[in-house]
Amino acid sequence: MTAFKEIEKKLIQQAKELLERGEVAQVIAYGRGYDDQHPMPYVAKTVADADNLVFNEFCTFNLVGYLMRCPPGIKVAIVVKGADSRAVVQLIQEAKLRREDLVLLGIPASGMVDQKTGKIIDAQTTGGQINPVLCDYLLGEEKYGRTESPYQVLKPLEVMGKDDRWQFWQNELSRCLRCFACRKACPMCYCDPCFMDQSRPRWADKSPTAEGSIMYHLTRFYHLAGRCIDCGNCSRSCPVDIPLYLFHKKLAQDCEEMFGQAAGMRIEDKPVMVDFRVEDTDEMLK
Amino acid sequence: MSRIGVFVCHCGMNIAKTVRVNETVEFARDLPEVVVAEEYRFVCSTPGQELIFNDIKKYNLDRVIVAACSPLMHEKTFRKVSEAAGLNQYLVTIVNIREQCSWVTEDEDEATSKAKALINGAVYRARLLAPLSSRVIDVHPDVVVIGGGIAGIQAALEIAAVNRNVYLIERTPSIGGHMAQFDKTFPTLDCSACILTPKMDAVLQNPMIELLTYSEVAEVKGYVGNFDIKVKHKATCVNHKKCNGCQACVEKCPARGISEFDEGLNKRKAIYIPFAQAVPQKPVIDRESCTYFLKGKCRLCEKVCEQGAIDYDQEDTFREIKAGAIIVATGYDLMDTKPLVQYGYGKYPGVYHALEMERLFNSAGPTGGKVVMRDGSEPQSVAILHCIGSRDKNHHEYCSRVCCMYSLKFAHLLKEKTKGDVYQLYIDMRAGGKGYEEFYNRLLEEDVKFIRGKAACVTDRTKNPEEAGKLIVEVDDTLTGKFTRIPVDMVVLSPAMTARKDAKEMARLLNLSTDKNGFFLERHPKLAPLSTMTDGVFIAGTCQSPKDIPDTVAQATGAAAEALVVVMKEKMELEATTAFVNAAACCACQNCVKVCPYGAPFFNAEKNVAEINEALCKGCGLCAAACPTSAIITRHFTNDQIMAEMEGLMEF
Amino acid sequence: MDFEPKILGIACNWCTYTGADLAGTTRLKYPQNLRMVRVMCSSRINPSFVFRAFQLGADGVLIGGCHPGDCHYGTGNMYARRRLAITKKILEFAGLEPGRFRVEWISASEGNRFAEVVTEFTAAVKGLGPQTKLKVSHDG
Amino acid sequence: MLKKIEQGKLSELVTALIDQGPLYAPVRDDRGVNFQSIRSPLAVTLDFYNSVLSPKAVFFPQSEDLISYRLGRGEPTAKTTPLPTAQTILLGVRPPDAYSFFLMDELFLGSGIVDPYWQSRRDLTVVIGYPFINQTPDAVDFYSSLGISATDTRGSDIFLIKKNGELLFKGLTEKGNALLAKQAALFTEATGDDEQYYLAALAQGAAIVTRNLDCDPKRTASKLENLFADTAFWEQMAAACISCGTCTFVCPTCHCFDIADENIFRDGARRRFWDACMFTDFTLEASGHNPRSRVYQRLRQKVCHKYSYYIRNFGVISCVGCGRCTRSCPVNIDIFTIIAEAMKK
Repeated sequence: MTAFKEIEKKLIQQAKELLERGEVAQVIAYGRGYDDQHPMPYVAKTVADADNLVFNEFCTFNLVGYLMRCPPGIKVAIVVKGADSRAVVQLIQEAKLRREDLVLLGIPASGMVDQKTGKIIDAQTTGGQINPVLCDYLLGEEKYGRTESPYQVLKPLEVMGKDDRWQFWQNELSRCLRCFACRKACPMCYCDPCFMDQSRPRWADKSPTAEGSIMYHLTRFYHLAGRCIDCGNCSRSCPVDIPLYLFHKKLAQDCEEMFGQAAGMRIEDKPVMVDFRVEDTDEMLK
Repeated sequence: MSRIGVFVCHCGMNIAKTVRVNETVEFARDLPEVVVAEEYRFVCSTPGQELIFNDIKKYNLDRVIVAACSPLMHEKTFRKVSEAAGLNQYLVTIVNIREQCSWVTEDEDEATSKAKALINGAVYRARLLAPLSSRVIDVHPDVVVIGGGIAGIQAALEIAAVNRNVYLIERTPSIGGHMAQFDKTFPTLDCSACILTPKMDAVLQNPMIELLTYSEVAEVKGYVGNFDIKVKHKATCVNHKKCNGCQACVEKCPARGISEFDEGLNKRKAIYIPFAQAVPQKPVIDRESCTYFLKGKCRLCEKVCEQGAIDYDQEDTFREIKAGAIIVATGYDLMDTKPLVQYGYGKYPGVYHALEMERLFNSAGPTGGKVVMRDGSEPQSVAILHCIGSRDKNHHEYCSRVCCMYSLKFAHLLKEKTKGDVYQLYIDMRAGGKGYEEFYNRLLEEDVKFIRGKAACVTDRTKNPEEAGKLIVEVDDTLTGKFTRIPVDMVVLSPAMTARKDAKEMARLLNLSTDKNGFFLERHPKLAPLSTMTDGVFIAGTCQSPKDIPDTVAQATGAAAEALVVVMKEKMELEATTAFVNAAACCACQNCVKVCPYGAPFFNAEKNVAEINEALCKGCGLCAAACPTSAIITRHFTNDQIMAEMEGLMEF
Repeated sequence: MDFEPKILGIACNWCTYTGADLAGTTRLKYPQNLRMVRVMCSSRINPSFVFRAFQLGADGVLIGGCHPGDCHYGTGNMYARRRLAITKKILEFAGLEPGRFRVEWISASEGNRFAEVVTEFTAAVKGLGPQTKLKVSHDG
Repeated sequence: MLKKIEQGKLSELVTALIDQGPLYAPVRDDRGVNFQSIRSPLAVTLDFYNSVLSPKAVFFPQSEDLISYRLGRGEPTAKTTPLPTAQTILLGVRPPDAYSFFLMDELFLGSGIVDPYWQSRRDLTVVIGYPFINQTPDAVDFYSSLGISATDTRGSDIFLIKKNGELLFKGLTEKGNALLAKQAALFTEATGDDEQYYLAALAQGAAIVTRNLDCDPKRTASKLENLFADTAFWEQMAAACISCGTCTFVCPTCHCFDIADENIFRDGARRRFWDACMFTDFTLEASGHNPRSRVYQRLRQKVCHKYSYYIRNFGVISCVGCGRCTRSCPVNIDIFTIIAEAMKK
């Protein structure tokens, strides 16, 4: 607990310095929501604003998506946890962000808690990535060693028979309301319009038919293959709690195995689905 | 609502034997939007074509479906009929009920139901087809040839022969390339200069050829028919327009530089013409060795030049050239053998590489054609080592193709000039060209010692007095199975021919692909060996792969013909089935820009959308499937059309 | 009556489609369950086409392209291979039988290979029975 | 009419109600409680605070077919989907939600155009309300602000109250009493003690106070009208908004819908289904122009529709303070806070 307070203090101080020096136009971080357990994304634009910043175990929301609203050429600071920093790296690879526009306030955040379930999410999402892969200021002690593989949570689904797995996803995806919180919360889902909003072609029914929802999610899984950085925003944002992160994580694992590259780790990488290597083999089609 | 006409062909009995045509036509007639369905014995025959023509008119059809043989057979035929009847050719759909239906089964039920499904798919798709037209562009009549070796020279001459303007761009001070360095050419042993010099002169004399030596390609824009090439002319410090080639400057120049042409075996002046027959006969100043540039005084050449052609302040200049086609003939580099320390090149003065040998044999070379080593002595024994860096998985897996033959040529010349012992250390003797095997047989009778085995190393560590002062070549003789030490005076390496060190840079400029060895990749290894993935850019000679002079010349002639096919037309039609970007749906992810092998999509940063240069587009659809927002529309293969066809195919 | 699967094929124009034509010209026989869509390159195939095909009731989906390295467009199928590999993983993790989706490189000269692949794939899909998981129920 | 039944016999009652017609009741799964069509009586739970999704879908399904058609081979056919005819029971509705049906009646029935789908379902459905008794209100609820009490009877036909192992059913309307009469065999008559208990419970419930804010409809409406052009205010309120449709989908009073023809193999239906003003394409015009292209414009639309336009149109605020939007918001945007901020202006 004290660790979070410590981080919060450093965050406020760092934000103030950056704003005071005029180094950044705004600091994208968290502020108080309607109570302590529900912090909200918050943009501090003045030194006085910086006093409103908070950081605690409920600050799970990956803020990187908000960067897409900032015009290029204006310097912005943003709080990034492990997975969030990977989102930044991935978006730089995709030429959606420019490194020179960003001041990254890295937080090695472990013990983060899902606001709805109260459970610690470290092993669930975040890809086992506690320390930011890229940051300018580190607001806290780096934490090393992970107890289990980030893919451990996939085990139960992997050992399931295919029919059970189908049933599992059928149950989950049929709950989908098509509120599109998953894509709107996802920092990688920057497409405007999304393929789902297209009328030519209409990839899936606009009405919430089961087949349309399956088409939406399978295609979205594909669009995020090799790009998902496992922040878990999609799943935590879902009002009906569909564990989308499991599917994304599975494909992240597959991409890592097949193409030897994890999403958002190095700025100089090229996203795996718009790349190939001469050494690629048909093994991947097996 | 569309007005679709369906025409089902019997193809004699080819289709009708297994597909119940009548039933299929009945089925088609009943499909939504189909206004007429007909059958005919041979729809591709004149009466068959008339049937379609008349029905288009009679029923005012706006879509035509022909169920017959493969579209690869008669699509063009039926498109023509349609155009003739006033219906855009892209509104015709061919349903393959012969090659992929009637011919591959004997079961009538199976064949008939498949034929129906395929027709249904076409009906679903037809409604969504759009009329397309090819864009016609003007073609610039000129051709650019990059590289002034034998390939470039040959290509330029061929093109000029039909009165087309050619720009021949060469980066050294003279054209001629590697061939100009050679003494004799195998297997005929005719003098290289004797056959090359007239061609070089022809280039100079030909008014259709503009020679741009000491020049490099800096930038290429545009596309087939309309390339814009920016050429950098490096500063020569000599105004070639004023220079009359008297060479008084060369004579008086006190400074010396290393002769590139003589492979460093000799010195040349700081102001120089690389070799006697060089074209053009105009000197350049090498600033690295010029006294004036090094020390700030001298200017002797300026003083002796009656033309006032010397211009020390000259700077690199740039020039824009327009052309309809480009031929790339940038040649090869000889592999640098220094890193192969086991062969001692650079360590032992007695070790030479093949191009150095060429210069040693050449009567215009550093030794006046005498085989004299760096220490001034004549070798009493010479070992020629094949496959240095070629056929070697650690370096270059490929065979360099010419080494066996020039090594034999060297052996012959050594025998002629030195009377010493000559050893050939080879892995296999490859003599696949015209007259090559005969040449090999001739050498077998010339007292050359052939040892089948790849040399392991060259050393000066002697083991007995007989080896004293010699270089020892160690080799496993694979015929005798014995490990052999051969003491010789001189070792000649036959290194791999490699891609130019800056081939990748050239590839980037022209959007070419390179193979795993760095050579330029041809569009198809068999059927389009001179074309590249970039339309209007052709390759010839050793920039494509190692090859000998006859093959190089043949390729150059072929590339010239290919280039002429492009520029002889005043106008050209661009592919109609290209892709374009629906800007409203573009999410600016630039996936299309990243994946396109032709560089057709580009990012318009101002509008924050991708755009496609349709002149470069080949319509493969790679970008369309990479586009997450379906903003890219591949004409004639749109998402809508493909998915509709799938729906039709799966309905029944 | 025996279950006759519906198989949707998507083949590139230059290799597999031409290979299929060759199978016909040489009068090879194979089961008629396959209905093929022709595209210019296997890289044109959007994974959503595959999902859609299964929704439309395909019991199996067969993709055909040029051998990697022989793509008419140079590198198209190198990208296609990665996309289709992920497509396969998605279908598999969703719980579809992996045997229902196959990618084969069949050149224009491999008419008999085309016939073999179709024969073998049809039998395999037949063995898996009707595909009901993704198929949209439709009472037509 | 007050009737009672032992709590243990709830499943018997549920079985009887299922026989009578479709029954919607709260069901708990691992993700919380929601109203579902009940097939097994054991699924019903009365042990919950409130459902994740509002029960509006019973009257206004997320998707419904209006017309179905066949356009394949042969003659094309089309038929209108018949309106429902079976009596439906909706059990366990919390008073703010029950009141939301009233608010929606204004639009679907009272605006001069009667929506037959809404009307038929409203007419056919008996709403069994389930007032909050002895329940601490959730931190984000604010129904008190909107003049709705925890025991508000508006919108309910019957009230259900727990009483130590027994369930009391109080008929509030004719429709409600008719249902109780029809199932009379299962019930026992309530005693005077039960009557006392019922009244006491109601009184107890009525005393519950949630977060409170003075939002008189007329004043709120004009306040927001004045604030409409205050872009800075709305941008600040929407700074965190990701523009998903979650709030509108869980909301009991959001009622926007889209209509589309959807088909497979040329057979299909004209459907209407929920849409959300928070979606980018909600107001996208065919020209490509979007009058509400910015996030703040969309959030403003949602808030103003409920707290301003609806008042101008129907005289009432179209929000019941159930707190669902706040609870479900991925970034914890709280409409109560927005209104509170607006009123301060």
